[in-house]
Amino acid sequence: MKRTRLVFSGSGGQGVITAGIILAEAAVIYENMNATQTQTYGAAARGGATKTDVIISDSKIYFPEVVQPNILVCLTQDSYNNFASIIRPGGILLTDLRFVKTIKKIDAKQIELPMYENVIKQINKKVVFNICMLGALIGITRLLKPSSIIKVLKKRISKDFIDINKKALDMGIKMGREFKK
Amino acid sequence: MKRTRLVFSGSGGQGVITAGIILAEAAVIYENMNATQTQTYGAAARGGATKTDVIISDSKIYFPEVVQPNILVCLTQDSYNNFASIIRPGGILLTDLRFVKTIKKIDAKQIELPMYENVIKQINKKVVFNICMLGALIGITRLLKPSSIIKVLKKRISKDFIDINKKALDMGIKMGREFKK
Amino acid sequence: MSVKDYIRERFFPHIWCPGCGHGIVLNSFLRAVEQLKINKNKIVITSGIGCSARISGYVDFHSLHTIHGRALAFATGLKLSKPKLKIIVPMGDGDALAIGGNHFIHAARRNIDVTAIIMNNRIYGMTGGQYSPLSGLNIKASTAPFLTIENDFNIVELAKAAGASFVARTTTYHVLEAVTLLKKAIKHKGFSVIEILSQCPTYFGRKNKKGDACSMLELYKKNTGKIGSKKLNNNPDLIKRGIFVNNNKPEYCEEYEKIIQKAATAAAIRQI
Amino acid sequence: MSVKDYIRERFFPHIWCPGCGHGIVLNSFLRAVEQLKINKNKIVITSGIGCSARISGYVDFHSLHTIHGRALAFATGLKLSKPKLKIIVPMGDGDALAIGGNHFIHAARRNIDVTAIIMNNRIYGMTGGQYSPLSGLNIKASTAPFLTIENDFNIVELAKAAGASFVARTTTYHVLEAVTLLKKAIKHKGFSVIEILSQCPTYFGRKNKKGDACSMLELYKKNTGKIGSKKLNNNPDLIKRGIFVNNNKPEYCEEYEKIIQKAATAAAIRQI
Amino acid sequence: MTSKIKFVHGNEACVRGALYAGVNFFAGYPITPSTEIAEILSQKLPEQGDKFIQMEDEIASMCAIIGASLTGHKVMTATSGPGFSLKQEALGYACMAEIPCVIVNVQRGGPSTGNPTHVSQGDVNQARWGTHGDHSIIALTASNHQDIFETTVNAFNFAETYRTPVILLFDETICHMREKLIIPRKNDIPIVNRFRTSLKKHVDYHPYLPREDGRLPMSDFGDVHRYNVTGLFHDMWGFPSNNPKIVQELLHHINDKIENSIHEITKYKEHYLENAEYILISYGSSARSAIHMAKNRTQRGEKIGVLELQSLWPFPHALVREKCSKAKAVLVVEMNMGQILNQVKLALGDSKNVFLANRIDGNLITPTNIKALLRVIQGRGV
Amino acid sequence: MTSKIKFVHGNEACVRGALYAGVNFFAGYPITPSTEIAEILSQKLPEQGDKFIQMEDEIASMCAIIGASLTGHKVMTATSGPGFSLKQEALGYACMAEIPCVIVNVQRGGPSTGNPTHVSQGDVNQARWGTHGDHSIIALTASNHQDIFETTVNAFNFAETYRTPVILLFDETICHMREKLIIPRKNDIPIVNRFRTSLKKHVDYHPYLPREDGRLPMSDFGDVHRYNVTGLFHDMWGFPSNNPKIVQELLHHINDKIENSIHEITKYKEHYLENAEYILISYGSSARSAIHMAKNRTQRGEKIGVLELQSLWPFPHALVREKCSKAKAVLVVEMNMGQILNQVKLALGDSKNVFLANRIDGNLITPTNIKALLRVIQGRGV
Amino acid sequence: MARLKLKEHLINQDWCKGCGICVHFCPKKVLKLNAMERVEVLNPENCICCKFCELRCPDLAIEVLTTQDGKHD
Amino acid sequence: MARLKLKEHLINQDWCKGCGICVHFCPKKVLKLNAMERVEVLNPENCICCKFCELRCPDLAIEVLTTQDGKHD
Ligand SMILES: Cc1ncc(C[n+]2csc(CCOP(=O)(O)OP(=O)(O)O)c2C)c(N)n1
Ligand SMILES: Cc1ncc(C[n+]2csc(CCOP(=O)(O)OP(=O)(O)O)c2C)c(N)n1
Ligand code: SF4
Ligand code: SF4
Ligand code: SF4
Ligand code: SF4
Ligand code: SF4
Ligand code: SF4
Ligand SMILES: [Mg+2]
Ligand SMILES: [Mg+2]
Repeated sequence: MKRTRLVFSGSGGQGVITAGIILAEAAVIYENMNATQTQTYGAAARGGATKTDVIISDSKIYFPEVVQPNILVCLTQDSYNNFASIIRPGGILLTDLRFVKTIKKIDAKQIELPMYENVIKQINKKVVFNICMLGALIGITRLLKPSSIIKVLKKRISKDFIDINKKALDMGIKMGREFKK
Repeated sequence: MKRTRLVFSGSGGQGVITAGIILAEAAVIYENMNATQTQTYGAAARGGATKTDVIISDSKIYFPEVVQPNILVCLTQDSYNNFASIIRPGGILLTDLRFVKTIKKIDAKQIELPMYENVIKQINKKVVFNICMLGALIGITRLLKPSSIIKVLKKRISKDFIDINKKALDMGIKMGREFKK
Repeated sequence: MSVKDYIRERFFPHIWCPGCGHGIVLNSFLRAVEQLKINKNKIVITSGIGCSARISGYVDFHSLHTIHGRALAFATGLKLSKPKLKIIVPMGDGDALAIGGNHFIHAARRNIDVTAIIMNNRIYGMTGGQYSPLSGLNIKASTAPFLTIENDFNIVELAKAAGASFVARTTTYHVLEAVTLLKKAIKHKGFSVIEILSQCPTYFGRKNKKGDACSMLELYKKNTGKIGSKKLNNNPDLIKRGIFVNNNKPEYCEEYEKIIQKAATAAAIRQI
Repeated sequence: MSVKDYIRERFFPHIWCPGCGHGIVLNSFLRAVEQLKINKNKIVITSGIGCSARISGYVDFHSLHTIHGRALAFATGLKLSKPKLKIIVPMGDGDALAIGGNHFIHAARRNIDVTAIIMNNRIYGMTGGQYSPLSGLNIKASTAPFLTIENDFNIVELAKAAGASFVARTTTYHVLEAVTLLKKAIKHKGFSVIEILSQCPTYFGRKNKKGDACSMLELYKKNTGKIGSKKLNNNPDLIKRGIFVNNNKPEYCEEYEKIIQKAATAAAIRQI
Repeated sequence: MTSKIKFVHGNEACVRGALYAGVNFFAGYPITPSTEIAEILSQKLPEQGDKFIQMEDEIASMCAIIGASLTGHKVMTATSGPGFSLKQEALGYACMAEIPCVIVNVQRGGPSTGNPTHVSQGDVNQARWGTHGDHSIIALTASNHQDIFETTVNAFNFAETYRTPVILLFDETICHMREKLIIPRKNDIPIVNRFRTSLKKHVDYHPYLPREDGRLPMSDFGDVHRYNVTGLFHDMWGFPSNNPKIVQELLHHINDKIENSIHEITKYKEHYLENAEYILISYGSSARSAIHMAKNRTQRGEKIGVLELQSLWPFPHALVREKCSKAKAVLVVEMNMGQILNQVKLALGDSKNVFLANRIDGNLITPTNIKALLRVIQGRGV
Repeated sequence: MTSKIKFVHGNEACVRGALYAGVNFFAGYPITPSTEIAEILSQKLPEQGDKFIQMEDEIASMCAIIGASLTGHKVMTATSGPGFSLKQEALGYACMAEIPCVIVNVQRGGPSTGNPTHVSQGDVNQARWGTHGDHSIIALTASNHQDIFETTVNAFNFAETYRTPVILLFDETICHMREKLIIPRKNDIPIVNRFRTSLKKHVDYHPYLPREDGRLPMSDFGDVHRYNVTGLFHDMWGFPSNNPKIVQELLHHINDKIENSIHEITKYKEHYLENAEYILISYGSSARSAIHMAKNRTQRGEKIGVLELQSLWPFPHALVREKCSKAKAVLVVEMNMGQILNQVKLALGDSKNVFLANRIDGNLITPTNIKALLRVIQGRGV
Repeated sequence: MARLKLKEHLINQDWCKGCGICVHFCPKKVLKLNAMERVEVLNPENCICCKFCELRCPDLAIEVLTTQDGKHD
Repeated sequence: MARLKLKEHLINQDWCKGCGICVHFCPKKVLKLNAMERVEVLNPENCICCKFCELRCPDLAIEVLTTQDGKHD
């Protein structure tokens, strides 16, 4: 049984929930896996802290929440402070250089990437920050094929925006792979 | 244990329910008895058939409905046809000469009095028909003291109408007593 | 067909009190339908709870006797789901404007093609004479032993403000007018409201010393004036009768068809 | 006292989105209360459910956050039971006029001394942008993907028809006017309604391409005109701002005192 | 001086009890068979300088009394089936916000409009479960007018003691029949009044922090303590919170304050219960038939007793278990499809000898109806 | 061609099921966490030429779908706690007038406004007892999206088969989480359509006279049969009646048509149940945790099984009795104070070994929560 | 339109509740209530066939049958 | 009334949500949003103390402290 447990956390406008959904949907529809996605919901969605749990597995998933993620993404300092400690020992903790100062000593591979900065510099549309993050994640973990993500994006997003999303994804993948090396 | 079970039946405007309430109230408040009064209620109250059950007793009354009345009053043909058969053998069945043709052979003392006719003739206010009926009943049975009824009337009715009510009551009592003789 | 062909004779005599205005409304309504010659199977009459609401059981149409105050919400479901039906909603003043006030203003706002007949006796008849939002000031009622202090709604103004596209008022005295206005209301495309002042001699009349049904009808005669009439011009404080609103705003179900067109187009484009 | 003295600082920053008009309404409201110098203990603020309704938690008065649509019914109980209190009821357009429409027209009819502040963003903000009875035609909403076909209420007309004795309208752009009108509404004896057009950039703005909060405020500036102003006279189709109704009808709780007087007399007579 | 002996219907007995208990605010909307309660109060309340209001519907009535309770009044509303259904949302609010109030439901035939002028006891479970979400509730009943009076007083007392809505679950028969009522003298029945905080201005008052004894002192709206009341889960100041610990504690508090007080809340009567072989469990008007029947039979030497419940919720499982431990059979006598029956089964665990004597056709169950079933159970001819 | 594999939240799974079942009229009023159902249908229904309407409140929504059902449509509304409370009066009307309709309640934290964005299963008993008067009801649930889909189809099928409202009792967790859904092909799940009378014009049609097989053929409003529908007790033509015999028969009919069909209505799943010593009974999202835990433990050799209920009302007492007959202990896993627990106790009679594993703080109960309790029962350390 | 001529007043005594509306508002005093408080025709010859009695009867208890003047049907 | 003179813009960065309303509607372009999308004072000297920024801030995040011209308090 292969099972990956992910938590993406950040703040309202950063699109972490969308990122979680895209990832899980890609896994289910294009890679024939099972996946669940849940989120903290509600007033929090208006600018406060947000968090989404994603489980990807080749077998059935019952309990859909992630208690100890293998992969944790924190896009704000707050979320880092809140969640860094729940990571599974040896897991991967991805943060954005701009928003998070990693301070804690954690038994995990801490990866800090300048995703936001690069997005702003190269695309100048912060809406695709989350897609860049997804790219980085895939670059690091090879969890899914990039093409699966792109197929999902094509279904969800109007044509005019596909290109910048692809660009953000590629950028992320590159950063992730490079880090891996 | 002394217990009298009465049913008054008639049609909407005849005031049988009020008569039942007055009788029961008189028993409770001025003669230190127990009494219950129930009624068929509702749309029926608008002109249709009406019926009230009264139980008067020196002990506690639990089940408040009258299955077999000792005393049955029927003021319309309909009510006579419906209820005559439920009377307790040997009971008293009082009807008004004007409205009811007694046809059935019944194991009860059937008493037909020209109450309505007398009320119209002597008082010319049909609203007091029911009080006349109460008078007749008391005249026949001596169930309660007339003064108890009058005390209740005084509480419930505005001064201007007391006199005609008294008159109707007396008229009834006289008819009842005379019949008794 | 005669009026009798539109009723369910086996339930007569009806339950209303002698002289109750609701019977006259029934009478006028039957004549209106008869004169319009609408197919009985095309009419749904739906009502809430109250003396007035009982009208639905007496007429030989599809009849839906619902819960207190909600008839217009049921009517909305009936109409939108099957727009070819004629929906008639007879309502008491309490049913329409106490518990049911919200559905009333929203049906008016949507301008859905339903006819609301408000049988306004200014009292809750069915439950025994409590005051209603139409009683108005200084009325005696079983819950107003010291007379009412509440203002009444002006049904016409309220219906108008909420968006009804046909609004009229008449009384049970003015039966010819009632038949005419009912016909117009029923034929009207859009939300039509007709308020018919209807006497409740048993409670409103008795408690307020208005005399019997006949005297109450006399009062309707005396205290009302037809829009445009001399009588009304001379006494502008009289209760106005006639048609207050009559326009051709877009009707809800017809507008909905446009949504369906748009949606079909959108779906088709998505398929490409 | 300063504005900060009227809020519960520990709950700030509040939950509203950046640029949400409801914050501006709060701002104006606080200034109105500050300028009126009403004792904080004399004010009860009671609200239903919605983004707008959350205002009650932020102000340092007696605060009653109730259920969706019913705030005016709670308010009626509060006021009638303790008439010396000032009752303020901030409401969303859905809260006030979708589910709460009936309580709105009845509070107006009774002319009970309560101030209803309708924060009209033409959308259900709290639940994510569904259309409301104030959206009006051709609006995109999460339950109107093909644009709305429903007419909107005219709050001013509805309040007037129902009987409110003070009715005014302003916007979150016109903050000085808002403060002035709020003061008048609060001081008014009787049911006072003040509609404040309030932007929801998150749902109404985004779905309908109205731009950000600033652009929406610009639209309020552009599309409205003050009653009596030249601008309005030249463009009578603009949304009107100002006071529409302001009269001195008898107020419900004061009238109730008369009932108590009469009852006391009646009881006294009975004792004799 | 007016006499203290009255001949009244049950609705009036309820009103008299409420007035004795100190009701000073009523909001309602008429509905058969509860309307007389509003009608009488529309006269009595203004006569004593207090407020009666007829609202636009039942929802508004329920909301209005909650508002009035918060200003420090003893409040009540009265309704029947359909109106009781409409009040459920706001009733849940009163549970959550812990607002003392009394709601009368004079039961009539249901579901839906059903049988407005006929009797039933079909809303027993609705009183417990009618609103969404978990909560606890107090529901009381009575079988005669003296008890209606006292039960109504108790309802107000419980509402104040536990800061909770209390439901009076009467029925059409009992509320429309007339019988004797003797109004107790002042102080004959103790009255619990609003328990107000003694904290002074500027001292931090916690409207939702139970004291040692479980009670929560209140502060009237308009007084010196300004706090928040909400139907959201909330902290001790009344401000919204999603904190799991606070949510859980609040739910337990709302539940426990009632369930743990079951001994104080439980009211019942025993009729011929000692040594009874057959026990009838009943309440409300159907209890009259049960007692009638038991009395009759006992006089003939049979051992039939009645456990009359006067509080239905929280259901007194332990009491029922204790009283029925030696019975050959238990008959639940009620006018529904067995709502209290299920509670009795839960109480007794073993339900082999638990039976239902019911009637659901709109008529009061008769002693004969009960006897017929009992004979079957006894294996005897009728 | 659009793919048949979807990645959707539970609300969408429900919508997809409803569309598959043939829903063609929806009226609703938004409320978290059920709103997405309305939102998606506001697009899908007009796309297929059908009607969606957002009403002024939940009461109106419930009334509107009843009206639309009478014209022959398959109708649905969706809501959550507070809205479900508001629908109760009209829901009772649908029971009484026997109108097919489907009501979704996506449960959130209660009572009152409670915790709109958090999970609970607090409305289980309300679904059964929320409206006044005695009646029966069908309430179904599901723990994953494939089952939500199928359960929704069943709901429509039952509504049509039994001429009754059917309640879909989902919860916030399951309806907001996303997972895979495979849309079945046409005819993979059988569909029950409106059973219409075959009687011709002028033949006396009895809308309320059950046939031999218990079903009542309907006639659309607008067709040739003009009859009456009312919430009062009524005769076979739908006209009001107080006749005790008719009242009693109608009440029994409304009850029996459901209770006697419990075998057809009951849906459940077994997980590791064979030879299980410890049985977890659960439903909805909490069943996911129960199954997770049972699977884990079973893999470690423990004998723990799950009986997952997919129909809650009518409650399958006999099924529970049968499945649990050999269990050492039964744990009911739910997110309320023990609503299904009580039914399980009623089913098993002896409740010594029946336990509640619950969580009520707004968070999904975890496998660890359940395990902790199980260890206590087993007398083992955690 | 030709003038109407009275054929007959069709009175349903079982439905009539004796409210007196038809009597009171008959312009020609054609009708009266009898001792049982049901309506009766007093002066049919005076009837002008205005039909107000029929139109105002709350109980659908009275119908004015007419022929057109000079015609029979 | 004497003219107001600016003392200080009191800005609560924790409350400001960067909606830009104060910036957009300041008649004198006194304010701006910084990189963190919070408000900052750009040209205090231009401020005419109209206080519209304060009045229109949805977050009560900005206060314009003033002295009356020529006076100190
Ligand atoms: C929910 C609900 N509340 C209250 C009632 C009781 N009720 C029945 S009819 C009615 C009012 C009747 O007044 P109106 O609508 O004016 O009709 P009328 O009888 O006067 O014709 C009331 C309050 C009810 N049936 N249902
Ligand atoms: C009985 C009930 N129905 C529905 C809801 C869900 N709900 C909460 S707020 C709201 C509408 C909010 O819109 P509005 O009143 O305009 O306030 P806004 O959020 O736009 O300020 C709705 C439908 C609820 N809480 N209770
Ligand atoms: S009570 Fe009034 S409204 Fe009802 S039937 Fe009698 S007269 Fe008519
Ligand atoms: S959703 Fe709209 S109304 Fe609600 S806080 Fe955000 S901007 Fe304001
Ligand atoms: S038709 Fe006219 S004139 Fe003739 S009886 Fe009737 S009301 Fe009188
Ligand atoms: S109007 Fe009708 S009911 Fe009244 S008296 Fe005449 S015929 Fe009889
Ligand atoms: S208006 Fe207020 S919240 Fe908006 S940017 Fe200015 S200070 Fe910040
Ligand atoms: S007070 Fe006026 S001029 Fe000064 S910063 Fe604020 S808006 Fe600009
Ligand atoms: Mg009325
Ligand atoms: Mg809004």
